[in-house]
Amino acid sequence: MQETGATETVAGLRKEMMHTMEQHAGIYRSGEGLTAACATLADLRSRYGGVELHDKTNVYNTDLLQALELGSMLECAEAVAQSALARRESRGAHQRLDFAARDDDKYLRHSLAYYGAAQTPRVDYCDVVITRSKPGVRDYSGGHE
Amino acid sequence: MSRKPYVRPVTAEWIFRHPRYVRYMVREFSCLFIGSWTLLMVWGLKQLAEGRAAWSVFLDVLKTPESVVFHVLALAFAAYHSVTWFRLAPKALPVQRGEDFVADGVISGAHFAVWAVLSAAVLLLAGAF
Amino acid sequence: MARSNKPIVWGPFAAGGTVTALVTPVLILLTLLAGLGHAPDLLAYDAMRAFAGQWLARLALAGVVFLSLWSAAHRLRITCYDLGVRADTRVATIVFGVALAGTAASVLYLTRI
Amino acid sequence: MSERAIELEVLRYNPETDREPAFQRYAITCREEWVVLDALNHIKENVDPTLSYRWSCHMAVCGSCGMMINGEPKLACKAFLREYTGVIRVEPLRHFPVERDLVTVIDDFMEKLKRVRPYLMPKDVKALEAGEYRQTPAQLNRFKQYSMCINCMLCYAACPEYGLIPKYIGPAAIALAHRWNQDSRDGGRAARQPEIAATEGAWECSFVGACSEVCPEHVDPAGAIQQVKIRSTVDWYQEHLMPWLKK
Repeated sequence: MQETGATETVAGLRKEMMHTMEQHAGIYRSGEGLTAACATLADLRSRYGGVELHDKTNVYNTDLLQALELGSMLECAEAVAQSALARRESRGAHQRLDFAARDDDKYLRHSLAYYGAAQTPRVDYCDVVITRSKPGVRDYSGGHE
Repeated sequence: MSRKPYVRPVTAEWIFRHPRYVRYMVREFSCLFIGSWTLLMVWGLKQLAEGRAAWSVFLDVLKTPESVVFHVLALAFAAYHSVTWFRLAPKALPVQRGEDFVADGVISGAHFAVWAVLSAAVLLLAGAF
Repeated sequence: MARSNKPIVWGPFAAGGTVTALVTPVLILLTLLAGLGHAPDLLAYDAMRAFAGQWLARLALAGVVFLSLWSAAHRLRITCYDLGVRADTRVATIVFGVALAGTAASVLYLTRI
Repeated sequence: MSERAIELEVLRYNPETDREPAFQRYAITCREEWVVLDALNHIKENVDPTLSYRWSCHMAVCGSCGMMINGEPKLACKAFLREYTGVIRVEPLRHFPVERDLVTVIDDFMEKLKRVRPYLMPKDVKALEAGEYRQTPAQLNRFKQYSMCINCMLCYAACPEYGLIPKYIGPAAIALAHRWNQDSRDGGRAARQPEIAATEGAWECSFVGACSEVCPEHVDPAGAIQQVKIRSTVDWYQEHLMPWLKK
């Protein structure tokens, strides 16, 4: 964070992030939308360094609080966008317009995102522990059969 | 950490900060009139005990302008006390009939009815007409 | 924090509040009428003496006097504190003292009627 | 979505630099539908990032944004700008020390809340297999209203007795204790009485009734306190005048 001479504001970056996630990482998602989101978020994360702290006190400094929160939110946002992009299927609230079917063989697994040296997170998976509720067709349309 | 919480002083002017506090103070001031009127009546009892002449002194005192003004004020404050007391009665005595509570208006209404009947009875028995 | 003995003070206050709410306005009206020259029959000396002579009336009068003075005293004490008077114990002893004195006096006079 | 210019006069206080709080005026253009919280957020994002205040849900359920608006305790997220004309004065919640700008020190309330044990102490503890603690709608209605409290402390700011007697346990704490005392499943009233029936408990209340008026969730702490007083009085006279009644 900058001492003085900021090129960015916490509120400005946050608004852009919210707009991007709202638009591309809602319930209905698409490949190119998520790709655009990942690019924007990567850019926002690099611009985050240009933020300046206006409130330099140590008592209930909500300016600092929001700046720190913004940093974490950006990381979470990119993890969500990247793992959504990698998950080529539709499941629950993650509905890919380009991959409408649910694919249990490949994607009945939790997505994990690791931040390492590289700027963008590495997406990995881990197995799901099936207990009481077995995976099945969740058809709430109450229509046929 | 350099915390230094600032405590704002509580001054008596809170009474004028909102009409509800003024109404509260007026209700509380009714006790001055109810108390002083009752003390006046205790003096009346003393006069009654001392006989016919003393009692008529008491009646004459009642007729003085100061006494009439005091009585009018006392009546107003005492009535205000009654109204506020009966309006708040449902808060202190909620009545649940089956699943729901009886409406506040019914409970305070009942109190007002008792007040009216009692007052009429006293006026009648005391031969005020 | 132990449970307080405030009910000793608050009990009669609540009863007094109810009693004064019910009877005080009409009684003030009676004495007001007397002040305006239309004295109710009850306030004539003989009627009043006869009335106050019965022990039931004495009991009632003493009760009303006590409850009125006590509830007024309780309220006055809190009002003083509200207005910023901090000597609460002194105020309390004065107001409740007057209430008790007034009650004792009324009982005394009632016994003499 | 029409816009209009408004002025907010906010009480600022920075413990590191100021000796006492002072007002600062902000002139902003706002949307017709905005609440005071939106105006504060707008100021913090575009005008003065150093302005500190608490908020979270923006829909009057979390109880964080209680503050004095034109001298009245209000939830900032529920104080619609269209209801105000002229300069809107925003101050921290009354009767609490000011930590920073509109942020108050709420330790006193939190400590009192803990003391009244506002949680279920089952009358007869049942094993898990014995199933739920059942309750009829009528039993639910007996305490439901008091369970709506969101701990926003507006009632503490409105109550003059809490201002005059800091040790007074306060409206919300007693209302929440009453919520559990009235719960058919609960058996903890005896454990709560030493707190709410103490001298600094319900007895400090002189029934001003301001707490119930300002409560954003329409809880009636004043009513709860009177009921606590009456039951505690009955308890006291039963205990002292009729000891044989002791169960």
